Amino acid sequence: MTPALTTSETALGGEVTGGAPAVRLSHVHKTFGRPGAATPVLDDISLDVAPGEFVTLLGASGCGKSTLLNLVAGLDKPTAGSIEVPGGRPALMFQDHALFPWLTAGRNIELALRLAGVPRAERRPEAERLLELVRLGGSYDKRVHELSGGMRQRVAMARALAQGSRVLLMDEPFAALDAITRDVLHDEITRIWAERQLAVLFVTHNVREAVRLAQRVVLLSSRPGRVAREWRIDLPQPRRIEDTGVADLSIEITEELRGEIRRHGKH
Amino acid sequence: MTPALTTSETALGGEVTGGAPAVRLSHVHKTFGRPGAATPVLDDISLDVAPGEFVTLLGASGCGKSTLLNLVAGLDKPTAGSIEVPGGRPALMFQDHALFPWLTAGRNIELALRLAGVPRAERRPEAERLLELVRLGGSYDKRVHELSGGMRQRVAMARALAQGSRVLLMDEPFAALDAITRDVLHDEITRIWAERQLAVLFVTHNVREAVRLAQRVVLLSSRPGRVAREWRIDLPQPRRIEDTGVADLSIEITEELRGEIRRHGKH
Amino acid sequence: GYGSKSADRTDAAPASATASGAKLSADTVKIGYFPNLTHGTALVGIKDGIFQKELGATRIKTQTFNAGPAEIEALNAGSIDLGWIGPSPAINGYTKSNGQSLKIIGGSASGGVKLVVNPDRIKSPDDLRGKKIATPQLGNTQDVALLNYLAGKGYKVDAQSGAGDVSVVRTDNKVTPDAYKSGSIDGAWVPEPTASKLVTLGAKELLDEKSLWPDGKFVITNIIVSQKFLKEHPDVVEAVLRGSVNTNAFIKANPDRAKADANAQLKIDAGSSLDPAVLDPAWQDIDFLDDPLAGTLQAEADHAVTAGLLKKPNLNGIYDLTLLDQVLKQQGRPAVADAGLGTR
Amino acid sequence: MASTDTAPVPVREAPAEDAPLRIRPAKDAPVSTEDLGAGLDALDSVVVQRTPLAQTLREKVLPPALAVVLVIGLWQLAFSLELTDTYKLPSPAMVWQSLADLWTQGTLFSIIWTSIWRGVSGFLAAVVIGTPIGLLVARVKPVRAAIGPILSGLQSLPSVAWVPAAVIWLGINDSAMYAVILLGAVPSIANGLVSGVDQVPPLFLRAGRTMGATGLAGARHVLLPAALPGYLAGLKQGWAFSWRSLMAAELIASSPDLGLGLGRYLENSREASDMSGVLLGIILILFVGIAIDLLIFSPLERRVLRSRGLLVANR
Amino acid sequence: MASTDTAPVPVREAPAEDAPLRIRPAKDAPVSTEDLGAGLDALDSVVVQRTPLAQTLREKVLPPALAVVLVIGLWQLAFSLELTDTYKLPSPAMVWQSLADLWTQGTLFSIIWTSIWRGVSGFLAAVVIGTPIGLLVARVKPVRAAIGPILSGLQSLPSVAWVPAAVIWLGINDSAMYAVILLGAVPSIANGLVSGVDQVPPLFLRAGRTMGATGLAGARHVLLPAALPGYLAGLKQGWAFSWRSLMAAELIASSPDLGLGLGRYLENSREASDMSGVLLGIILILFVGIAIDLLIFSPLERRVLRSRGLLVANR
Ligand SMILES: Nc1ncnc2c1ncn2[C@@H]1O[C@H](COP(=O)(O)OP(=O)(O)OP(=O)(O)O)[C@@H](O)[C@H]1O
Ligand SMILES: Nc1ncnc2c1ncn2[C@@H]1O[C@H](COP(=O)(O)OP(=O)(O)OP(=O)(O)O)[C@@H](O)[C@H]1O
Ligand SMILES: [Mg+2]
Ligand SMILES: [Mg+2]
Repeated sequence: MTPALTTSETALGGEVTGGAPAVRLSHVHKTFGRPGAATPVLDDISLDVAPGEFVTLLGASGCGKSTLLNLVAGLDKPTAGSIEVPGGRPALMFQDHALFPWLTAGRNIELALRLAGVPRAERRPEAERLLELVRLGGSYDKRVHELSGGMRQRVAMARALAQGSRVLLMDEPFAALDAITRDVLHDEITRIWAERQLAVLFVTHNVREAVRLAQRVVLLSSRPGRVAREWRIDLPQPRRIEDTGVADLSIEITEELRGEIRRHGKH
Repeated sequence: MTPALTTSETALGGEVTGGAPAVRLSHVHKTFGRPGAATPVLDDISLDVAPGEFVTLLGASGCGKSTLLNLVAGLDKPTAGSIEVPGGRPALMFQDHALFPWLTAGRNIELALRLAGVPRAERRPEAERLLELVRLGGSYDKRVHELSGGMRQRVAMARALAQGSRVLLMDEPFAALDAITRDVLHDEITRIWAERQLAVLFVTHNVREAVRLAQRVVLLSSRPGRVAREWRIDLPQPRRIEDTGVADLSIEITEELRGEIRRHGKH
Repeated sequence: GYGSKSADRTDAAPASATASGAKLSADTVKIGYFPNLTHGTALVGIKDGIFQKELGATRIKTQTFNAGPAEIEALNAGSIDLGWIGPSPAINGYTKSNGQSLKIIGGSASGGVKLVVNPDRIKSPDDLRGKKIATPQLGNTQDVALLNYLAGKGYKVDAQSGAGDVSVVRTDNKVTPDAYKSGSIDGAWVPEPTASKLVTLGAKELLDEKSLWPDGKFVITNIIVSQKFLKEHPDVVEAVLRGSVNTNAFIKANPDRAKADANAQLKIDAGSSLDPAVLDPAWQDIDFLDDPLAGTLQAEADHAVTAGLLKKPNLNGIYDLTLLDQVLKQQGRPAVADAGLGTR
Repeated sequence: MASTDTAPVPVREAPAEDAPLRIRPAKDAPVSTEDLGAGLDALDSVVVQRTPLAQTLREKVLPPALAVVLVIGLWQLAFSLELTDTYKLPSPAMVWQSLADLWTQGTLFSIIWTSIWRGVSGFLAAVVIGTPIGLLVARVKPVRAAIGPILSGLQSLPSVAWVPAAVIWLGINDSAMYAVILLGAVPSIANGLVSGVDQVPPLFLRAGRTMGATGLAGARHVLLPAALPGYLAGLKQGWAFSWRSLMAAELIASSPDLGLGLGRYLENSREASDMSGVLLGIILILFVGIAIDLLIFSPLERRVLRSRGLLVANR
Repeated sequence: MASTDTAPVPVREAPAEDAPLRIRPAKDAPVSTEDLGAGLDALDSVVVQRTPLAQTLREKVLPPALAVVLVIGLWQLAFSLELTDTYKLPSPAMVWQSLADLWTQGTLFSIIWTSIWRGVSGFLAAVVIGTPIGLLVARVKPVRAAIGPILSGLQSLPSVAWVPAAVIWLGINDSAMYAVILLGAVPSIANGLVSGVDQVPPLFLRAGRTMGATGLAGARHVLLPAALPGYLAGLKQGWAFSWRSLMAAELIASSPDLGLGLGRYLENSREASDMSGVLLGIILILFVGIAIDLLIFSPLERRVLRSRGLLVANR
């Protein structure tokens, strides 16, 4: 399993110097609420993700990571600035799984396949393969309310993969998983990313996970959210979360994150 | 800040030799589904939590941790065996926050205070103090849908604390929090636990977190869930998650967990 | 067992079953009436096939109504061509359409309207003050008659609201007996069989409206036809009129048989027949005649104007009695008067 | 660190009314029906079992049967005590006799069937018309502003108000009846769908959109299934409106072409001041309403709710 | 490790219809009203702004005004083309004349007020009675089995069926009217609440229980607020039933004691074969229905939905 080489020449600040990016945010602002009582959440975010690039997003709780993904997915409109996703609709894995409770686990995935244009005959086997991938083979017929929290997240991941988009947005996909299952899924997501040449924007709170997976780690500040720093991760794939390289970089980034969060006081 | 000394003399297997436990599960079985297609989830679980004891529960995704907490909270009935909570209704912090969307963050907490019998005049300041505690001062008037995932979890934690129960059940309370906020809340929960002499049953996937907080770590096996092993953590409080003692024990437990999960194949 | 008594249902519709002979200008004629004793001509004529005999191969389709407005609406919609109806909906239908919708082409019944009261509370017309008297509806024939009567007795009543020295409660005939039973009304000015029903509930007759009219005759039921149908199929209309005249003659000749037939037809149309205690007095009180009593129609309209319920209606041309006169002439009987309201 | 300066959390005793919890297996814990409080709390075991026949009978059949027996008992008692005159309140036996009459006349089933046929076909037509209207009103803002309130207004317009208009425009025939039914039921169904759609958590719509379920595909795969519980409630009310409107429509006129339906039977009995007929009519209408609910809507609702995990802990 | 033997995920091209996404600020993206697809997708900006008056007028007032103008235009057209006789379809001007008559007679407001007063007070009584019934039916299983279907049956019983019984037992007076209204509206409100409660996610009830919200406290603090959107939909339908039942009740009788309401006005016009009066009656009833919806239910619904974050992305 060889890692896909990214073609982006992203410099700090997210400027792409050559080739069309898979996702481009230019000077994006996002404010919630009425003009009087407005809460600025994102402030002048410019960020490019190159095709085939794996970017992880770190930041304090409530700093605007989910908001950013929603904007990229086209679910919200920025207050100012523009967002371009030339490759078409990105697949988004929500923080709250967002599975449809009126469908079984398998049917949730099949619906994504169907909407992605997969012929009827291929859907069922494909859905089963995807469930197998997230270690839920045999749970095809389970209803959403019969799944545990971690199982729901995994079905949601399978559904996001089923959409076959070129751009994959994932919002804390592994937060509810035990370390072991998470390791397995790290391997899988790395493999699929390489195989499909996906552009991935991945939100996590686990710094090691961020370093384990990404080619680039972006740290958002909070109140308002700005790109505080970026790191290119040049460690060779396949990495393991226990690798010392990963650990060392994690400690550096955690320090930075700590500073970032402390700077904004206790809120 | 000194750690409360636990009075339990819990031996491996969860037998209490003296004093009434805060929570006692005896030979609990739990099966979901129709008799034909039944899924056994918990199998002969016996576990005691002494008053003032902090127990963390580890286990693979889908092994039955949430089910166990629901049983203790009295939300489900065991298929066999019995559960006793002599101290009265435990407070449960759900895995899915379960905040009421028709109330603001502050009002959610106030409702818990009201139901716990706190006089009207004290509720508002108390709710604001609790929000401050989870670093959400100033979010009193926010609606649930206006909060980020991590903020919701913190409000849910504040609500659970507001109930003033002697027994606190927490289901992955910090899964959606960044490392820094989590560290802060670790300190807070430790302090409150000691101050109030709470019995805590705490589910997490983060082995370091489990070791950082607990006096005892219980590892559940999966399919069906059994108590696979227990560890008494005798490290002195206050601990830090970066402490080497915590790290070493975490590695040991992770190894065990890995073995436990591998034993049950890929599901 | 199920349907064991359904036999009387199959022989219940001889009228339409025996259509034979020469066909007139229309294949069918749609006739509307109420399953009600004041429409006895229609009941008996249909039950005994008298209309059908005159119509030959032209088939009859009947439609029954509970209220005049519905029948007028049906006539306007072309769902019926011809129908038996009381004077007040006929006047409304004519005037509100500016004389375009219908014509009265004959009479059918007179009488059968009484003021019945609770004998415990009202013993004479002088006791009416402060009492509640029901009429079928605001501005209908009986309502106007009551208002006129009360005015004559010196009581003051606001015609629109019914408030005054005597409270006039406008309530559906169906509800009147219930209202009487519950004590909501002390009496009612109503047509048969409601009047007789009230009597069976203990009410006493205080007044027969006949006594207020010259000769004891005033129109209670007319025959109307849509002007379009009259223009296109005068032969059919004439056949029906001949049937009506023959039926009235038959009723006069065989009152008991006719009474039984009317009751049988009621059973078919409304699912139940009248109790003899109601049927006998009611039937006896109604005169079936061919004369539309045009003079009384005008008088009723005038009373309504006096009571303030109607703007002066233009009833000119409401009658077209040519065909009726023709039929009567064939039978050697005199023509009837149209009180100057006929078609010129 | 910030946390150190937060106010201390006061230690509070658990409220005194907290009895010790002692949880036993589901089968040992029968649901108490004795008081409201307990009733409101009544919790099913999550264990979904194929219930044995005896239990079904006890839980499903016994309570309604008891209710019916109770009502008839009270009725007979009121009659026997001669609380009022017989003509005001006939005895159950007299109503039974009216039923027997209809039976021996062989008209019972045709009366019921005439109404059911019209009611059901009118209702189905109303569903077909009302669903797209509801969808449009719910999702297209200008349409909502333009016809949303009109729909609600139409809903509160009594069916009898339409009768003159329907008769004048359509004549006395089945179309007039269906027009009256549709005018009664379509707004109700559309409104039900609108309120169902309004309650759909936006998360599902957003999830649908990221999956490409937009436009009609979105309506079909996400919006309608998500709104289904509310929509079903609307359908149930829509059926009630259809059925009531039909009863009003049957009062228009009776003619051999139209056949004798329940509404007409009731009206005829009323006309004839036949109280046992009136009561029989009411009971038959009620019976049909209950049967439709039990045979169609309840199972449908249960299926929808159960498949979403809403039923289990809810009842 | 287990994952290595899972099947490879096939690489698929994104569907061809995927146009590049290009997201611009909200204000640059007017909602297209031109086609259904776009309409169903129409997304509000999440930016909730205090909308300027001109926009409110354009979005809230213009569409319904347009709808009304359109209807009146078509009506006038049908009249001018003499599609049918004047007495079957009077012109808008003639209906206006009827309105002017009521105005000059000074009865217009008293007619409307009489009905509204009765309708609203009957409806409120129905809410007070229907809510506990609904709660009991929704939460207490034996009650549900016993009277749940009966409620649905009652709902489908036309109001006119109650008229004779109400008159016999209560007389011709306001109590009879209120009885008819209650029998119409209570089952509807109760059923609305039942279906609202059925849709409450069990998680909320469980959360409430762990907080000690059981019994009546649970009903008040958790169950009712959680069921509120569905309950509101039920109230709306309940209002429609109240209003319709009232119209039926007003047909019972007119008497000086009762006053002249809209239903009676309609019936009087009908009895006088006065089509413009009939149409005016229909329009007035519709008008009241729309006004109640716009002034009471819509704002209520919007508040409830908005406070739960259901409104924003939903419309
Ligand atoms: N609809 C909304 N209305 C108002 N404020 C909102 C809304 N959605 C989000 N916010 C605010 O925007 C900020 C960022 O929220 P967001 O969900 O993007 O955070 P996040 O980075 O994903 O946090 P977490 O890691 O906790 O999930 C929060 O302060 C939140 O309160
Ligand atoms: N209502 C239910 N019906 C059927 N099966 C259920 C139900 N609830 C839970 N389960 C099953 O029980 C098992 C344990 O679920 P539980 O939620 O307790 O897991 P968990 O240990 O909390 O997992 P996680 O860490 O992913 O949250 C799962 O396999 C799940 O599928
Ligand atoms: Mg987030
Ligand atoms: Mg769990």
